Amino acid sequence: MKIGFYPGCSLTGSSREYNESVVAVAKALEIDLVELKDWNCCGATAAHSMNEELSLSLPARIMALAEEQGLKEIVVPCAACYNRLKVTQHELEDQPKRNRVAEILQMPYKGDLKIINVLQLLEAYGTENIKARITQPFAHKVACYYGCLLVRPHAILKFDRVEDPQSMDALIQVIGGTTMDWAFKTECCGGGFSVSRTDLVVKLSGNILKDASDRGAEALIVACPMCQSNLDMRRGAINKTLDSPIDIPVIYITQAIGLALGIGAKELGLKRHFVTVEL
Amino acid sequence: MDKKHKVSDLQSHTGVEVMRCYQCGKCTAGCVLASDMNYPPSYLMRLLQTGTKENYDKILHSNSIWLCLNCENCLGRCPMEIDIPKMMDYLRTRSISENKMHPDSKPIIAFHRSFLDSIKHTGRLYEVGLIAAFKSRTFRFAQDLNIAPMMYLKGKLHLLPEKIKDRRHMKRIFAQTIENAKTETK
Amino acid sequence: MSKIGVFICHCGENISATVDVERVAREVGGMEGVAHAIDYKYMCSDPGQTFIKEAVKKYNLDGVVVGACSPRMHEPTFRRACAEAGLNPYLCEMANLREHCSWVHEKSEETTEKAIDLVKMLVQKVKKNKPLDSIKVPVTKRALVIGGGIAGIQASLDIANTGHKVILVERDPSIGGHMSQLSETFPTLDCSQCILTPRMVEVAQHPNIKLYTYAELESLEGFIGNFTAKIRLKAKSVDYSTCTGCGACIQKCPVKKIPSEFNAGLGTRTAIYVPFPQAVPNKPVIDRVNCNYYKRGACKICEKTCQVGSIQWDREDEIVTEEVGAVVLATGFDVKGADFFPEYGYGKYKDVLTGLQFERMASASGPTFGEIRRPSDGVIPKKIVFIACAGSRDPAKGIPYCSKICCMYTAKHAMLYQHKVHDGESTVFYMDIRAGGKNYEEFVRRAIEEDTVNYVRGRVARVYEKDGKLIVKGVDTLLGGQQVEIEADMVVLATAGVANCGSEQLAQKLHVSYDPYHFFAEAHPKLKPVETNTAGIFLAGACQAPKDIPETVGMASGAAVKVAALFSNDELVREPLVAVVNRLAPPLYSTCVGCFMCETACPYNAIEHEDIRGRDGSLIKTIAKVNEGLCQGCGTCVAFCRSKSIDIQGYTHEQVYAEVMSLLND
Amino acid sequence: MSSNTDFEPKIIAFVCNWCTYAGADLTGTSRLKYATNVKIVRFPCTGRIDFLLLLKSFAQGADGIIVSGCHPNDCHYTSGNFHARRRWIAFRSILDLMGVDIRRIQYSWVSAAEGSKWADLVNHTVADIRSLGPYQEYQKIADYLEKGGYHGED
Amino acid sequence: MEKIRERAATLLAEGVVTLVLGYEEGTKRPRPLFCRNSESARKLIFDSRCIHNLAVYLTKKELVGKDRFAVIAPIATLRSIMQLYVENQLSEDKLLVLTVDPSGELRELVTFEDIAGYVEQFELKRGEREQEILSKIDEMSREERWKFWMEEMSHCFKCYACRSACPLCYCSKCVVEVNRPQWINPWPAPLANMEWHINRAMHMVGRCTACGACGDACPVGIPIDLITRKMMEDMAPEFGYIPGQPAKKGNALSTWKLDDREQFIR
Repeated sequence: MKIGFYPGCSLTGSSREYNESVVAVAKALEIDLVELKDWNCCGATAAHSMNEELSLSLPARIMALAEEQGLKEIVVPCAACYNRLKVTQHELEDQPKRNRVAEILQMPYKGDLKIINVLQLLEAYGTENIKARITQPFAHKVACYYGCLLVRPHAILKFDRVEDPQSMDALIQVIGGTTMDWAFKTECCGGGFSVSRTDLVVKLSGNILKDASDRGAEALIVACPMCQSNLDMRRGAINKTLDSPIDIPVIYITQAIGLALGIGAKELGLKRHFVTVEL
Repeated sequence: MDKKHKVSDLQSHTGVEVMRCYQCGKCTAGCVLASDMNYPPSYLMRLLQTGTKENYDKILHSNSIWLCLNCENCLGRCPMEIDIPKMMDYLRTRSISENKMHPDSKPIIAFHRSFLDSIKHTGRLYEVGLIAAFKSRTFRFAQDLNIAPMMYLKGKLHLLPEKIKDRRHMKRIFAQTIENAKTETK
Repeated sequence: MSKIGVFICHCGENISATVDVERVAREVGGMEGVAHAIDYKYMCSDPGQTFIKEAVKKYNLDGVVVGACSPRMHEPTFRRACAEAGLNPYLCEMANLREHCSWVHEKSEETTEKAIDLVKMLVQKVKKNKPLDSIKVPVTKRALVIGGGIAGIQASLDIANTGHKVILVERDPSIGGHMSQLSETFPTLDCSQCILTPRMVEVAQHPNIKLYTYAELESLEGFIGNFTAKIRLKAKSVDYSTCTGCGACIQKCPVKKIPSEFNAGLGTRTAIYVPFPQAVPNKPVIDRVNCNYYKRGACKICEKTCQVGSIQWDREDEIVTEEVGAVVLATGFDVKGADFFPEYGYGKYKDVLTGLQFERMASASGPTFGEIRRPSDGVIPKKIVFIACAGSRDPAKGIPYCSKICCMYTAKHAMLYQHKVHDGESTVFYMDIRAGGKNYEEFVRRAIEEDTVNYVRGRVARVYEKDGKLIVKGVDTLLGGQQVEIEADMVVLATAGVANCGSEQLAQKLHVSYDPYHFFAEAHPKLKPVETNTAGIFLAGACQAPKDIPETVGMASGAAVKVAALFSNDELVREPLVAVVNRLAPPLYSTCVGCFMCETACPYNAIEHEDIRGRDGSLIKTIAKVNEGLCQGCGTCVAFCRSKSIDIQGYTHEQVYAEVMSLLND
Repeated sequence: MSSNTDFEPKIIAFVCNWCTYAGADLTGTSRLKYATNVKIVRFPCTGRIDFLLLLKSFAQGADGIIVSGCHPNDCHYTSGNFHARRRWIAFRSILDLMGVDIRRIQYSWVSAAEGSKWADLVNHTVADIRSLGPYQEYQKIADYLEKGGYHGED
Repeated sequence: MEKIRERAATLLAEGVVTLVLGYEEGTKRPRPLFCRNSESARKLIFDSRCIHNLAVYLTKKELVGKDRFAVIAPIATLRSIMQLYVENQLSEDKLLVLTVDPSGELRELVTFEDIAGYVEQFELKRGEREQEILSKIDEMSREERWKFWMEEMSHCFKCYACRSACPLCYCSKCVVEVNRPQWINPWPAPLANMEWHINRAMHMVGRCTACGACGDACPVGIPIDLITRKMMEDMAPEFGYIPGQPAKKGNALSTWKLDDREQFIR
């Protein structure tokens, strides 16, 4: 299996462990990830909060590059990047917008690139195939946290169910884990306010952690670097607002799968978390 | 739609038809930050429906548009499928161009600007640079002093920016879009 | 040569004020084929009509054109006058000189010239007119009522009481419909079953009503006054002629865990069952999908129990044919599920119920004998939340229209809850309260003021479970969008009323139209609410749109009157303005080549296939044939036929061609 | 466009009995005024209107044509107007391909309640056709046929 | 080719069919061959030059008789056959269709569904000639189009070869022969020519399969096939059909959709 790969900025910086675990799991499953050459930032929340054309042009350049480099399909592990690329692709079905963006980019853009997230990559790879390679079942009770960007807007992403999604739960069950019905599966963690409005992030992420912890989760499983950093790196600030501190770790779905496949904690970047991971 | 609702060109820019809203409040009921906003989303829709300049200005001056996280819970549940997040994007740009930003927007805009600056110069996000730029914009020098060293220790911070090769392309994109927008203020 | 008579009316001064009527009569009188032309003050008056009648006889006219008002006004008048004078009425045409000419133009040369053109046009048309005979069709004075809910029951009784026979077909094993499932009815809070069951019994005992339960319409053919219905009697596996309805079989049936449809899934039933104790007929059927014998080939306990030997294992579905003259559709509605709203957790949380489930719970005959208890643990809920519009007025996930009954039944539910759980707290999340109806608004006010139901204006975003409670996240929009969070013990969703499943297929069988939501379409939204576009088929109750009991009953009686009015005639007379396929001498027989594209174009399924056979019986060709009972005369087929093989009487090719040519003639 | 102020166009209107004919009746009962150039031919339904009649109208000297019936969903026969709508989509397309001036055919929905719409429609169409001028281009080819007056046939 | 001959001979010999309609070598190009015995089946040929649309014979009872027969059909003929089925002019128990697929395999198509399924694989494309003329027309103004067609039609002498060649013009009495009223004059004249061709195009809406037979048949080379072809190309997407894939029931003009275009209606 060979597929294009767009890591995005977070995965080269504050969320390196996500990148490391994606690469490690891909290697273990013999998926050949071909990193997009000379990729740029997708613009994230900042671009579409500030300027529409910019918010379309940045992702469009990424997709145009992929087309230029002959990629038919790319996997985008970062939920924010995935969302921006998919939404842009949808928006550019509008011909005037497409013309304008082509003019800005000075690059041809076809718009037929297939964009998938990590969960879709693993699903496509096949749960049976994953099952066959498990060496240490991931026997933990966890809360799968999807956040916003992976499932919404449903009309465009068409991924899983918008309320109570199940694809991550299904993967966890495949590797031997137990998942739970909980209340904050798709509630926002505060996203891009991590730096600018830490107070709000602390409040929202706190609610999420509390519900998971109340229901006895041993860990939160995520597929978005923003969610992970808010729930993990901001833990100190969050715990200050809670009656009793919460120490459950927040790990990426690829790290959970990596563990089940017998990949070492270091290789999966588990040492990089603020909240110690002992699973 | 009659002229009364022409105070903004919201519909022509975003396709959002405010008159579709029948004020059920489901957006507000599920909004994670509604309680922090001057006007929760359903209230904001009603203000827009009145179509008056006065109420439109209220919105542009409010913190609501800046606190919206674009988490899209509202859109996912809206029985009329009104794209509130898209509308918020638009209202933010209007607020900037008419220079009516709520004080709460300062750190948020500062962050967005720092973020975009970083991309403009390197093509990718340079987190250390971003934080430094953000701090100098907001004078919040003490913020996150506790987590930065930890991040460094955990290998989460690059001290040098990663740069893409075709940085001129980036500059050109910025020049043609956000810097080209007549409405943009410094 | 034709002998046409032309009669120009002054209409007092209505026409003559702007049109030079004498000149019109003069100029038209000079046309080839016009034998007589006069003008007169009031053509529609008695003396005016006498002029026409006399002229018909005197000049032996073979066509009449009256230049007067709109034919929509007086065409029947003048046609009748011609008929009285012995001229075929369809040889009379009208030129519209008033509404289309004198009233819309100033007095001028042009106005008079236009009037002349219009009359000339009709003269050229009438030359091509052919005598036509009205179509007479006999009427079978028996009605078919489809659906045995309150609408069908009412319509059947009303028709039967006029002395006509009724065949009532019900899909379920018992009549009664949704009304039999209700606890109490708004706004009087009288017990639904108490008022319904006497009517059900009356149906069963009425000498004019033949009841087929556990039966469905297979097909309907024919046209008004002359329908042939094929009805499938599903195999009940029980011989009703011997069964005494003792119920012993039901008690002994080992398959006991089937969710009861009557109790909206809250209770269970057996495989051999009577849907509810007051069922009519009160005899069981065997549900073959769940019965052990049909599933695995062994059991037959009911047969051993039955003392009269009524169980018939190898009974098959039976098709009966009934000739009827009218059909009343009363198939009712369905309750839309709530699983399309994942945010409300229906199906995931046991204590999230639909309105109908709550109805069963509140009913004395229900699974909890009228006590409100949580399905999860049987505990009486102390806090209950009702969510209105859970499906209605929701284009995104549900249906865009208002289901009309939910506001009222939700108020009733909350009231019933407060009456049963005195220390309970009930909250209703609503968007608008639609309580238009006699004593309805007062009823809602009573719920709010006397029974202290907490009405909150706003929708609920989501419901989730935590620590055995259902957390309801709502909003109060009247407080500027203040979020409201309630830890409830039970949540009831006011689910929408939707078209009955299978209504689309049924509509296609009956050739009646339906709206985008699959409710049957009435012929006119205001003036023909019980008629369909297919003559002889009428609507009663919620199959047309959601409605409450009084409206349903009123509509059913209305439909019954329509049927009775139809049955007051021995035969029906119809205007002969129908399409016909030409027939010619052999070897062509007809220019129709049988492509049958007209068949898909016809809105009334009036195109039939006719085999043309030689003397030896061999098939020569198959051509189209118009069923004149079904044809309504729109002429769509005529304009569509490439070889001009179909024509429509009254607007034939020759007639309209002559009109166009004449009108544009210099 | 030429002004042709003294040119009186000949316009023929093909209308259905149940909506537009009744609507035009209402124009009359409301005493609304319109130009005399338009003359109405009555049909049971727009579904009955043969495209050949439109062609023959141009040949016979019409400068413009109005075709009007019930609004969608209001057809007395439920779907005649839907069939007509399709027929006109195709017909317009063919005429346009052949170079026939399709601006000269005005399609419309006028209900029985729209008396004033009918008056507006007539007046607008007359003005439009007047500015287009006589349809000589088409009539020229018709002249070849030694077209004479129509006297009907017996 | 050999397979076709063998199969045709067997079908005739075994009495499965009484006639195989196919092609034989002609002087300039292949011509139709009516094989009634296995002997004459040897003369059958089938290659890319066999383009004559044999479907035109299928509705002629005097030619095909009452018994079951077979026809050798290239893709264009198959499309016509499908349309004839939709129009109730053929029946499955009387017709057997033989064709050769692109890989050279002999295919026997018995039912309408078989044919539809087979035809589905082929996309209908414009040829060079069609492309050239139609794009030229596309660029013309309305007046230029009128002049173009008037000039083209000035050559038409109403031989009705277009009608005879078209497999779908099977009416026993054509509208030009209808004389009460005489809608269209049958003789050649500018107006009568224009009316005839517009009428033909209207009759072909939703039916024409762009086989091109009418254009090939025209002795004076008027590109009349392009009128109906252009209609098909324009109307198919409008009404939700795929060009070259006949609708399986009804016709574009005898059916409708609630949201059909109507911005031209005031």
